[in-house]
Amino acid sequence: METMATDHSHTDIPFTSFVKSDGSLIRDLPEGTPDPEAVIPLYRAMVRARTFDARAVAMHRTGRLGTYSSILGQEAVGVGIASAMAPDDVLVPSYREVSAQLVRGVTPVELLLYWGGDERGNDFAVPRRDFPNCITVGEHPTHAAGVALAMQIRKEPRVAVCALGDGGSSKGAFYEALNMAGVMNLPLVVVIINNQWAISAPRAIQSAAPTLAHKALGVGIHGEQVDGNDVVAVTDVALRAIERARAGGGATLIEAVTYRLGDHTTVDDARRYRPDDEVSEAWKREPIARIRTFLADARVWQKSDEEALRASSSGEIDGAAEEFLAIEPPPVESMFDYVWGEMPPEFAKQRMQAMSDWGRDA
Amino acid sequence: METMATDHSHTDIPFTSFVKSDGSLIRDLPEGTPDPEAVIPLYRAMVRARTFDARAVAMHRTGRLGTYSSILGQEAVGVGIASAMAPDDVLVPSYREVSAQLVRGVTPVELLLYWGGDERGNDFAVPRRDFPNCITVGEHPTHAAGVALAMQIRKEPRVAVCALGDGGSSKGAFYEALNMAGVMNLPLVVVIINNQWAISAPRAIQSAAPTLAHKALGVGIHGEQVDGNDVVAVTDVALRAIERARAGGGATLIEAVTYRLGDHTTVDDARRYRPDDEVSEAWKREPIARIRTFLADARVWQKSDEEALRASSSGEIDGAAEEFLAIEPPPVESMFDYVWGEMPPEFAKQRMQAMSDWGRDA
Amino acid sequence: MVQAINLALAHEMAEDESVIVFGEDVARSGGVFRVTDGLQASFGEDRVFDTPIAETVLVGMSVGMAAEGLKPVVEIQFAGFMYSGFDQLINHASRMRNRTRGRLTCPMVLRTPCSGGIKPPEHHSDSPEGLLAGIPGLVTVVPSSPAKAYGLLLAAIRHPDPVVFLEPARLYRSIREDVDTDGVALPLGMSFVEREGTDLTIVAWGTMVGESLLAADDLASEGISATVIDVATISPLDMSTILDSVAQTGRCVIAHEAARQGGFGAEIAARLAEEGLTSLLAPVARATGYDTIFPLARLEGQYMPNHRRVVAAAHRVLEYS
Amino acid sequence: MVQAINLALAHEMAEDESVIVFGEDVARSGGVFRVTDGLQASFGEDRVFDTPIAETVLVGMSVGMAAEGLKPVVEIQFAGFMYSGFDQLINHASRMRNRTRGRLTCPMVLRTPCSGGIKPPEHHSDSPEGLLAGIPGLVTVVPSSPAKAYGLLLAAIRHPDPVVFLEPARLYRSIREDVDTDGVALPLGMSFVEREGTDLTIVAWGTMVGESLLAADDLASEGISATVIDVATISPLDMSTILDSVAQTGRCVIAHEAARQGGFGAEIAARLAEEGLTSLLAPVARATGYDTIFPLARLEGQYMPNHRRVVAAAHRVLEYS
Ligand SMILES: Cc1ncc(C[n+]2csc(CCOP(=O)(O)OP(=O)(O)O)c2C)c(N)n1
Ligand SMILES: Cc1ncc(C[n+]2csc(CCOP(=O)(O)OP(=O)(O)O)c2C)c(N)n1
Ligand SMILES: [Mg+2]
Ligand SMILES: [Mg+2]
Repeated sequence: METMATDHSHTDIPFTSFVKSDGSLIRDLPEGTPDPEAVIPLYRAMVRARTFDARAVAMHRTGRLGTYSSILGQEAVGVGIASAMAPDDVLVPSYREVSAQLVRGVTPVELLLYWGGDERGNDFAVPRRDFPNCITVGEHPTHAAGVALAMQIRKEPRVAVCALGDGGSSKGAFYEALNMAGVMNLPLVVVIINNQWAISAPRAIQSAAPTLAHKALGVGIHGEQVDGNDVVAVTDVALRAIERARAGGGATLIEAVTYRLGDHTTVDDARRYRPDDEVSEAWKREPIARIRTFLADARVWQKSDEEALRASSSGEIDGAAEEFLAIEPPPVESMFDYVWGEMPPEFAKQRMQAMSDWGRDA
Repeated sequence: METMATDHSHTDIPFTSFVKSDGSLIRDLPEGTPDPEAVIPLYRAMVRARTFDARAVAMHRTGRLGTYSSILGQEAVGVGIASAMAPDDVLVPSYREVSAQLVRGVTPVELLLYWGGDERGNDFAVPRRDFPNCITVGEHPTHAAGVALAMQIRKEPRVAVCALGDGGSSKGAFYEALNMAGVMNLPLVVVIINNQWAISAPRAIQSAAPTLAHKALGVGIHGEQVDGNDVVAVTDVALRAIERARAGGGATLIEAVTYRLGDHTTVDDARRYRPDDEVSEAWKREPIARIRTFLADARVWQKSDEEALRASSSGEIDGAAEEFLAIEPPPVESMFDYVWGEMPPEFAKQRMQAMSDWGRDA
Repeated sequence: MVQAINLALAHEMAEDESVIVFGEDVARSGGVFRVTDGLQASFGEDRVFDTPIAETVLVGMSVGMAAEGLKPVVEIQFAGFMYSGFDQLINHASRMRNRTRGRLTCPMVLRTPCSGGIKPPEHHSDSPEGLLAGIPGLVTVVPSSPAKAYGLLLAAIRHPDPVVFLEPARLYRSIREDVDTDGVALPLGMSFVEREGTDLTIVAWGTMVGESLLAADDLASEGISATVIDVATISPLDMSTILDSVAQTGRCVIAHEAARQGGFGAEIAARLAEEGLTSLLAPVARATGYDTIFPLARLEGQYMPNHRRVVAAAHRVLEYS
Repeated sequence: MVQAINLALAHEMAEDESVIVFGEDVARSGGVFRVTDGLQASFGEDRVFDTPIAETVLVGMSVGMAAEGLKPVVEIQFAGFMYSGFDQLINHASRMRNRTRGRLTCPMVLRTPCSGGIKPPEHHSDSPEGLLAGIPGLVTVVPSSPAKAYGLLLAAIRHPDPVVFLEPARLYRSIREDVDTDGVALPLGMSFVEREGTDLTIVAWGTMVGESLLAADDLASEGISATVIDVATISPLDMSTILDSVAQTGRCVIAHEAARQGGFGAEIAARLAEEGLTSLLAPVARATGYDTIFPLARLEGQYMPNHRRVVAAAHRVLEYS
């Protein structure tokens, strides 16, 4: 079993962590979150994300949501990287980034719409430039490279941030994008969220590289590892990488080491391929409890704060679920309305045909 | 300008060389070629390859051969790797490997047929299992990985050897193949023939990695550099890598550092994009003269040996050219005869049609 | 159909030790649809194994394995993830025999679930047989039932050329039928007449075969008698079965789930126009997906052509005079 | 045509600073066909640059740049090397607008030389417009002359959706004509009637437009009058120009260089069969490449359909009664 304690003997890849599983500090808090109060927003965001996540899983069970990929256990990574981004940076996510998307400003209703099978969920009111989820594993680092290049060409102090899984790091598209980022010194941060599993394939199936951050060495960019269950560490590493990129210092590959506590998706059953005790071990390192302990120990977080947070998160997600359920399915012609920027005449005829096929007047 | 003296400061990638440009030895000859006599066959093979190459370029100029990619200056790499292979190993080459192919047993006539635009040139009498040239840059390491896997599954002590260019190392397919080789511990040796140019793109355009051998680090396999103009060094490094692979020690990535002295192909004009003095500098390091000096200094190679070799090489290639020129073009129906293993009936009709289109009886 | 495919794989693996099964999640978990369930336990880790997520090398490696005499049966997890292997399919797998004048060949099978109907996430519902049919040297097969899947997969594995075997995901568990698992292959390159009729010919494959049979039922209740042909092998195409039938019925509907433009129905309609024009009493009609992008789940049902769209097309060709 | 394309690129780069040109060998050397010659000198290294050999990221990066508001014009060195970008073209470039309900779009142009006739090495002669036409949301254009290349490329760069611009390599230097380089675009999605005739309609694109005009000359000398239509935009297809013409002539030959099966001629023939059957006095004939793999140089001339094959097809449709 792949553990959090990666063997670093063969490598000069740095590994960053601040808050241990038991909530104690390994070293002083970093510049980005200099005191415990500064960690509170990160904690709130993780709890909100987990609340959303649990609701989405439950809604799938009762048939009110499509296939959904839970972020349970990975909240710290998404919250950390999104918290380190400026609003007009661009997030290019895979399909397991709701914690980052919520911080970025994507609404729970939009997320539910998308996972409920409605393209309108990708029409984020905020952030307008963020990419929709990439379902084709490992292909989207190329988009992020293009976004970063556009920023560089226009000399804008913006950064593209791409998140993908350990499995995604095996794809040629991932490599081509990182290699391009090295050659062109792009303002790009790519985060491999190594949750130890790619559906049923453990990390060892993906690569013989000692760490996934080693992939940076093959393309000449910075590479480092971070404890992906430590939101303070993720935020710190992401802040530094984004700052470097913004300052013209080029691209960084971050491997965030975490664990997928849930099934791959709501249509998967991980017990078929994954030992239970690996999961229960991993629960001991999950990202939320440690920060609660840390904040409580630092006396900046009371029981009442916790209760208020739970209540407000649930309330928000309850409301969002209700709003989502009230939204009518899109009309059949909406399939046609966004295929082309200028609708070809023949296609317009087919659109009319579809409307009449489904009993709608044109 | 990219020079032979790569900066190794940031790396623990080994670099091997034995024979300097002036023909002197840097250190003792290696096990595979323990004395100067053992180097003679390598020298002969390089001269034979250069003779073929010059003839092919000349035949293109006079319209008797199609587009051809010269190996001028790269003879040592091909000769070295092919000399290190066992007959039933498999070579998976790109389009600039005639020096390796000639050592493997592909005949000059077959090579001329292929470059003359006739698929029959790929039907090597020997070696039957070697792959045809791969024209799609960087895609064939995947084939080599498959060949290696077949050998491994069948527990055969054979090795697949793939050669490609510096440009090819930027392709996702190259990366996926090497990553797979690491995961599966394949008996595979991949040689990047870094001739400093990919058509008009210098090495620096391909990757920010300090050396191309660094790409091994991202996939967890062995990686090393070799002076690609030193046939003794290439043979040595290839022998060791092939031996390791054969013994179950897994895959190796070798970067052979050399220089493309000629144009990219016979339809290219490198003077448009490449400074003349870079080329004349590179001529000082070319692979053949240094070995001639080395052998002469070692008193195992006389002027008469040289003359005899030149004469026999030219004679052989003259004969091959004549034989090639006498071969009739293939008949139109040959386009149809190898598309399918079992010819579909409708397709057979089209074949007949083609024959009648071109005035041939069925 | 899941079980039929599993049995075909197990049969061939037992018969021929050069058959190797691999892909993402096929071994340890037995595949996301459990098609390869139990194969690793039966045949070992050398012959059934999981791979990194890397479709280009999955296809490219198959080319190398096949050239070396193995019979790779690679799974691509969904047809929509096959495209990064297209260079390998087009430039290499399908051309190896021709490039080397038969010295090296490529007897590989690429299995992949295709088509819609299971309300999955994006990119999981593609029907790419039209794209594949444009690749000379590549065989493309779409089974429409468990028995077809069993027999055609056996044939595909035994075939000397590369075969893309498209398995309609929504048929995996929807059709139950008894299958003779006796190791007898069905022929590739042949269409199957599923039902004989006199008034029109419905040509279909994959999911649309079942829909076409339903349509034929509906039409029968109106007194209209339809032939239903399951094309089964898209390429190389068995045009003569279709031409023979249309010579008798004079009318033809082609049903496929892919978008109309660039769908393989175009080729069949074109061939009918070229070689069957004398028989045609009415224009050929195509009942297909719209020329849009396959939608997310909420509109899936409205995108996919179903038996009612086939019936409507049948009425169009029947009413023509 | 090389110069016309170069001028169109230079014009758009001067007009619109969001236009960015990149690809393998396009900058320092000005392209292997010298199509982009001088652009880097004129517009700088930020807007014209060479890249690693990595077609997947070339296309994927274009998607990202376009979403951010630039207009990437990426060159793929030959059409046969485009396939490793197919996942990006199919799943991403062509779907971005639809997936995001128009929030992000993909106004990119992928230029690439296509088709045979220059006796190059393997994989350098593909005509993939049939594959591309099966991708909804993707525009595919094939110019047939310098003037068309100039005007259509301007339109492609200004277009809001991704465009694959296939440049027949053998036309790069074979046709000389004066081109108005006044920055006026030709319309996308419209076919051009190159010659009006009464006895039959020849539908072609790319290299086959010239061959079809030669064929029309030959036919004229026999007293047969042919309309020649240059389809120009393969997708979205302008079917009405073709239907209108066939309504008058009653006979149609479709000429393209790609293999017949899966070629785009199938779609046009199918549409004619569906919508033009009443007008058709004879079966539609296709004059195409054979359903084989494009051969190496020695057989190139026998593979490629030429004006004689078009004339032969014309005779077939004319002799039918
Ligand atoms: C190109 C591609 N191949 C296969 C799949 C099917 N698939 C979906 S998720 C997944 C595993 C991805 O694992 P990883 O990258 O580690 O991300 P995680 O799901 O663990 O977040 C696979 C194989 C896909 N979506 N895209
Ligand atoms: C996939 C692909 N892209 C582009 C090309 C066009 N092309 C042919 S050779 C070449 C340069 C290759 O450079 P390198 O890999 O260094 O090999 P070299 O020619 O120097 O031996 C390019 C871009 C190709 N053949 N295949
Ligand atoms: Mg994972
Ligand atoms: Mg090179």
